[in-house]
Amino acid sequence: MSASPEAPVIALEGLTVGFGGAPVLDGIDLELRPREIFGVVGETGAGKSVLARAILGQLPPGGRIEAGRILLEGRPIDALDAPQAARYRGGRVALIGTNAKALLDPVARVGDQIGRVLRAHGKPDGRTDRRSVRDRAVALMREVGINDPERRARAYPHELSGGMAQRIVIAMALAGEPEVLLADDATLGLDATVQAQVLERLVERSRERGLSVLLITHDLGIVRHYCDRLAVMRGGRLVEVSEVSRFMAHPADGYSRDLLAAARARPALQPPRKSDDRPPIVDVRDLTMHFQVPGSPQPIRAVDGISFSVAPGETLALVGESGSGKTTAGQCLLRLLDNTDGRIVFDGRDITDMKEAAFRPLRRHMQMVFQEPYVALNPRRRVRDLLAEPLALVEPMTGAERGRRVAELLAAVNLDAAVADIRPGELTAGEQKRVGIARALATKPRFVVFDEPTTALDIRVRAQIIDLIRGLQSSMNLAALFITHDLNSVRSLAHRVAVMHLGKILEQGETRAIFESPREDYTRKLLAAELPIDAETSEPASAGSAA
Amino acid sequence: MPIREFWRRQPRLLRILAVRLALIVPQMFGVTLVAFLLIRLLPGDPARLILGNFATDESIALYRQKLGLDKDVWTQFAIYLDNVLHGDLGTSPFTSKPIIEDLADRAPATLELILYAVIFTVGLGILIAVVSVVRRGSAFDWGARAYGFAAGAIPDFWVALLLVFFLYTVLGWAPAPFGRMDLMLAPPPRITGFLTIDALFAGDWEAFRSAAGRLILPVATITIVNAGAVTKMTHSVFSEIWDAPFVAHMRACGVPERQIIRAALRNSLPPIISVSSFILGFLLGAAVLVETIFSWGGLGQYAVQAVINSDYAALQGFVLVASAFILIVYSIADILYEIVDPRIRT
Amino acid sequence: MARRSSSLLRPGLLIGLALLAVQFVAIVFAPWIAPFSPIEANPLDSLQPPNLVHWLGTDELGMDIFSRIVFATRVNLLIGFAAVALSLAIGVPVGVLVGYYRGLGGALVMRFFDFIQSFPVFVLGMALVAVLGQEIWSVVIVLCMLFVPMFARIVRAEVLSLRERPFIAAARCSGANDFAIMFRHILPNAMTPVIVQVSVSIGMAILLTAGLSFIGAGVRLPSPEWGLMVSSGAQQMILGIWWVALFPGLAIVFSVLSFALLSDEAQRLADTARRKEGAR
Amino acid sequence: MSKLRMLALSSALLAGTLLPLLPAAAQSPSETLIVAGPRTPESLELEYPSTEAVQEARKNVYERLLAYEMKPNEDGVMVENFDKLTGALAKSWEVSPDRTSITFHLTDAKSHAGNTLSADDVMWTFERGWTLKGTFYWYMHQMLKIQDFSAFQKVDDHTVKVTLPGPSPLIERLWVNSDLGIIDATEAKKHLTDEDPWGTKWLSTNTASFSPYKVTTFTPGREIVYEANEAYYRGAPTLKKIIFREIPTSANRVAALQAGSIDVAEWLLPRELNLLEKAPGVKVWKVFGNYIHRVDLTNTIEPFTDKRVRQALNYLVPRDQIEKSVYYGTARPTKSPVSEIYPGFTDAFFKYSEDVEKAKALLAEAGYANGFKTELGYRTGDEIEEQIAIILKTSFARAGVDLQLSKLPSSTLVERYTSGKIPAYFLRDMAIVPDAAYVTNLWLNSQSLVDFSRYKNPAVDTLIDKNLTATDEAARLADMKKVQEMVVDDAPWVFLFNPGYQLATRANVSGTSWYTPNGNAWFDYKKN
Repeated sequence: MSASPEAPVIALEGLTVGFGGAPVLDGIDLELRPREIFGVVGETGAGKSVLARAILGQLPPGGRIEAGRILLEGRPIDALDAPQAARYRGGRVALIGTNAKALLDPVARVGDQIGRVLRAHGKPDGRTDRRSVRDRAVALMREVGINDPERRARAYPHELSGGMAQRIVIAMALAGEPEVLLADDATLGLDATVQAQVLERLVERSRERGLSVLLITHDLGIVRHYCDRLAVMRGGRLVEVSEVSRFMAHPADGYSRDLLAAARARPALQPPRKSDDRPPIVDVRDLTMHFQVPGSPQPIRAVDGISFSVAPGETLALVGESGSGKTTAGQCLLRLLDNTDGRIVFDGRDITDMKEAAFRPLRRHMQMVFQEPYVALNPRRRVRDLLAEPLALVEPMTGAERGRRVAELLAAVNLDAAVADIRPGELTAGEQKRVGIARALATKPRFVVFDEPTTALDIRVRAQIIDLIRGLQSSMNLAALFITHDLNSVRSLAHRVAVMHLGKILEQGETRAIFESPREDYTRKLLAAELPIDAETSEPASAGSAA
Repeated sequence: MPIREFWRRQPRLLRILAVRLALIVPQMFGVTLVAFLLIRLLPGDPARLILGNFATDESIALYRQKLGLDKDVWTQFAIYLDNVLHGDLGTSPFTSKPIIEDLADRAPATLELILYAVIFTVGLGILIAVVSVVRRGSAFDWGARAYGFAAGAIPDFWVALLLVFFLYTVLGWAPAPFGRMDLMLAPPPRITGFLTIDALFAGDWEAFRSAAGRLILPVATITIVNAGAVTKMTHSVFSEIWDAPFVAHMRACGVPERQIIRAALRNSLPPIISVSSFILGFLLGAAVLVETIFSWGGLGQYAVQAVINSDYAALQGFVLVASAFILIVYSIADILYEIVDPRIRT
Repeated sequence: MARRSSSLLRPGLLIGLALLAVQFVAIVFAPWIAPFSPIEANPLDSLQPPNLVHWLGTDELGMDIFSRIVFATRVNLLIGFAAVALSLAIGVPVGVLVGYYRGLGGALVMRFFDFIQSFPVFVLGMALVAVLGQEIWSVVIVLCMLFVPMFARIVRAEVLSLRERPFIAAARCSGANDFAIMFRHILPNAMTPVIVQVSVSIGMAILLTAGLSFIGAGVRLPSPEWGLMVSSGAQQMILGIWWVALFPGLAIVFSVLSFALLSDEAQRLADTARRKEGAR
Repeated sequence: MSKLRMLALSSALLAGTLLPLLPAAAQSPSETLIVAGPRTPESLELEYPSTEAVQEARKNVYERLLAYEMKPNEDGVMVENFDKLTGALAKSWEVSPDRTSITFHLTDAKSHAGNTLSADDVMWTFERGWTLKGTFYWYMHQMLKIQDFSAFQKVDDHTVKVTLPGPSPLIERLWVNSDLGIIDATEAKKHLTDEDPWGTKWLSTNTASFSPYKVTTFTPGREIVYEANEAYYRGAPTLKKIIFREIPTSANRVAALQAGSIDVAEWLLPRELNLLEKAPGVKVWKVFGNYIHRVDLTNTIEPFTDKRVRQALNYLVPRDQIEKSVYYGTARPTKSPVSEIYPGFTDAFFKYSEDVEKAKALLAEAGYANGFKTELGYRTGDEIEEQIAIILKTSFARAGVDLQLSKLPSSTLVERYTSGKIPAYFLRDMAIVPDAAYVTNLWLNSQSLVDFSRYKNPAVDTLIDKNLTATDEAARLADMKKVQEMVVDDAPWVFLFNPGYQLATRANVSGTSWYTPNGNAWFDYKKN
């Protein structure tokens, strides 16, 4: 995979972009060569997205190119004449953005949306009659791997899955027959299995059509799998530009090394817990949760008869992709939802039909860490109040006691005591997670549901949170239900794993058993969709080495 | 559940219509009941009022009996409901005519006024909002926002007076501000009740000119005052959509600006439909002031007269018709809303 | 966009505050500012155009228009504030309850609100004033009939979306009961649009009061009230006597405008705060 | 943005075609008269309570049996000569010497429907009125004391006789009233139903009489159109069509008249009339008619139970000021309960000039040295009353009387004063029959239904009762002077004004006339 010697399609020379304050892009030099797939990696806030928009000449409001220039085949893009400029966006350089559903016009049929782009660029062959445009749109949809494209073309975006929507966006990008594709975190938020399929298809089409692709991502695994060259971005600068293979072997920059190490980290699997004869603290039998949806004859079977139990001190991981019903199951357990059927027994007491008032005293023993840290914290209240609230469940306390306890909690999750006086909006995502964890642990519960504690976090923060949870768990001897789709965190936290798919538990067992010899196809697919950094390298020793 | 199955199988439009229509019946019943009870609270004894000064207590009692005022409230309501179902809203002692006839006679005046007014209000409001969002930060944008503010602060009756003063009294440009048509002209034969349309049907160009001319000031009044609200609402909806990722994405795909505006407008349609229907319903009541100033002779003035006269039956009739009208408008808006927004499922 | 709107509306805010200050001065110092009694008829001086003695002229009873406008500030703002305060006190809790407990009762309350709100405003006003008598408090009650559903609706809409937010579930996990959830967790988060609406509503109240007075269902003569004053000059406008209706109308416009401008500022602050809260 | 441009273009086009042509108002043909008034008649039914608008309609669509001869007043308006009765539908009549019966000999009149007047029409009209127990019944029973329908007799096809149980001074004059118009029974009977044996429903919105006009379009609240009866027995009307439009705002009627889009404007404010008198192309006609505008004091509510309080208020009225500023000289102060144009009127006893000190003294005497608080009601939409109310508020305050002004819908006001629940309220009323005993009986006899002020003075009652049946005219006039003296001193009302009756027309309209019900008879009018 050597670099092509040809002249670059796109070249950035000292590109500096600012929004009035410090530059967001700071003197970027970059060359995108014909037919190469070029990865750009970096953590949140590194300026990756702004880079893509700048190339497209479509900076967010307030943004301005302060220095440097962007060249398309050697000519600055701001020197393009009007017809050329009109052709530039979508016709020569096309963007594939994040969160495809938001990129589609919600009230137009997807086929027509592709048609709009075709018409705008006079493709194919300048023919804009209804029929040929539609045929071409359907052909594009087939090309990006959509089954039954004739029917799907008449669908509205809300009727499509995330992966499907992403494919439509790719089709729209290909519609103008551009030479350059900018893929800005195009698969963020998609399930791992879908992500793999979409990326696969994208790269395949690009190679086929001989396109240059700028693949922006925060996932080194993706870069490792699909890119020829890569750049590492941090704080608006490129810290390293390199061939992928050379980078994997010898990252030159310290920051790059950190990133790579965090990504490589493959923690040791938790050993199975020693079984004792204590009864399980939580025992769930045939838990079922159906939602009635207006306009649909069938209820949504979010949770469809699952059974599991958690022993004292044990961690069970509930693994599955989005929509599999994991979160719903967790909420039923804590009686935030009224399950349709099945029994839930906590500490020997059947809590299934308990009235809220009767159940409230039990809440101090079972708590939950919510998925989205930000939305699970009341934005109007200070951290102090948020942490003090559950304390009322324990026993009446004086103000001073409460203050002391809050301070203890903050210390336990490694947060500064000053955090007590601010509101959640002023915290970083990682800090918010920690507050959420502290809040759940305030009453010293015996059982905690962790709902996706590591999603939407940068890789290094993720590792810290996992360490924290692991430490707390062992020090408090917590039983936990760990809901996640992040297999790495499962490896490091769970004693046992239950794999959920479409509301059902496909298989459950000890972590090692599931990871090493899965019985179900679905489980295998799930495991395979991880894009490990070192999957194809021959260094077997790396697993667990960074733990 | 076979019924539910059958239901699901019906086309979406049919389901939307059926649900809406089914809702209207209990709503109208509620409206009838509440209006009936509220109106009972009004002071003034209609019998005494109708019979006048020379009425003896005996004749008043007789009249009350005739009107059913001596029975208990629920019996009265039952009788009233029965009459309403037979299309009988009673007879107004102040026009000596069946109320339903009076209302039918006056409704076109009000409808003609407010329909034109809504068309202009919404049209102008959207136009201003779209241009000001597309040309963000321009002088037009600035002016449009200032207008959006100021318009909401101006009392409509005052605008009407100013228009009359400047355009009629001072400049003499506008036609006389009383009535729907020149008093000397014979109105065209009634087909729709809309003078402008009937005049066209009749080919009476002069009548059309007069009727259209008389509409200018009241329609301008309502438009000036209410277009600001439409502008403000459309502005906020449209500018949010204008900032939405999909608009940026269309632009990134090189779709021409005009198409983007059209798509964004299409996305803004649901709230615009709601607000238009709201304004239409609101105007039915709010146009009272404008009607009064321009001696329009519509439903609003009729209702005001009914209150002043303690004309229970007429007021009740008005409430029913007005509520039915508003319900129908809102229902149509809801139906349109659901049709234009494919995300709503019924 | 945020930057732009702030730079655009800063002067607006200043104007709004200035207008508001003028009104408060008028309220407090009316007897010292107004050169004439606002309620004494002086018929021999009737319908004088603006001149050095009567700065804004006199009405058909010879009452000094300037003095009446100044005194009317008290009446109009009193009605506006009272109506909005009362509506808040009723509408907000009702909205929270109806939004939080979605049951038949709530649905009925909402349908009743629908009815009230779809009822032609001025006819309702006239009918109510006829029942209650022509008093300031009757007007306040009419306005409440309109505003209570409005505030309740706004709060309810917020509550409906807030009650599904995870932090409510989290609060429940932390042992909060319904009351605490409604009034400690949901309500503070639901108040932003209400606060924005408050200022608009005061303006609306002033407009509606004026409209009610205009058709004769407002405060009673000779109380100085802007709408009543416009109404008394309305007839003569067509005959060229413009000053009687013009000036009180301007007073209405400026007063309502000041509250609209404040409300916009509140909206802007709320948007900024929301963006800040929303920023991760 | 092509659509937007289209919109702008089309609206500009529309405005372009409309605007230049707008102000040109069409001229009405010379045989059509366009009249604007504040209110269309509520009903055409004879038994409907007589509002001003109803009276005017009746004047045109019903023909009575007798009439007064007409004479011009100083302004050139034809008014009734109360001294000379003349025949109408009755071409002649005889009253028995003891004044207990009257015999009508009917003229040959044709109705709108082409039917000829006969005694049957008269008898059916009488029977109908008697049965419906409304206005007709009130006149016959209360005023003429008739107890039984047998009092009305058909003598032959052209003669009808009415016999009274006793003598009455009013035996002839009552028949002048339009309320007692004769219905074309042949036509009316075609529209009877079982539920409605007297055709009240049909006759509320339709006309059947021997009158100069019939109503062809009746849309109360908007317009009423009269068309001429070409076979009218006094000759075909010159104006073939009268279009009466409701324009509630008086200033709009003024503007319309000035613009020439109407020929006649009724019920204008004095200020507007004052303005119009100077305007070209417009003529203002004035009559000091029979209206009395007053503040009724409910004599049974404290403190108006005390005569001194009532007198004090009368001393507080700034009549000069009101006359100048509200009425612009079109009104005269009322100085007696009897209309100044009626026989027997005297102002000799009126003593209430504006005198604050006297008022204060009287109030102090009555125990209200510091004044008192009371309520004054007036009708929604009546600007004159509103203006006077505010002036009274200011002037009464000089003696510490605090008036709370209540603007009330007429229904509420009527209900409150008929039940005696409002201390003070405005009343503008007229008595149609030009007879002092009739007038005072109406308002001041404690037995009367319309003695709304609940005034009761046994001496007054006795004198009125006596003169309702006495037939010696000279003695009656002397008695009525005594009644006026007592009433003025008792001050049951705050005496205000006779506002007169005015009409503004285009200059080419002539033939204006005035009758006691204050409604215009379009038969008299011409347009050049």
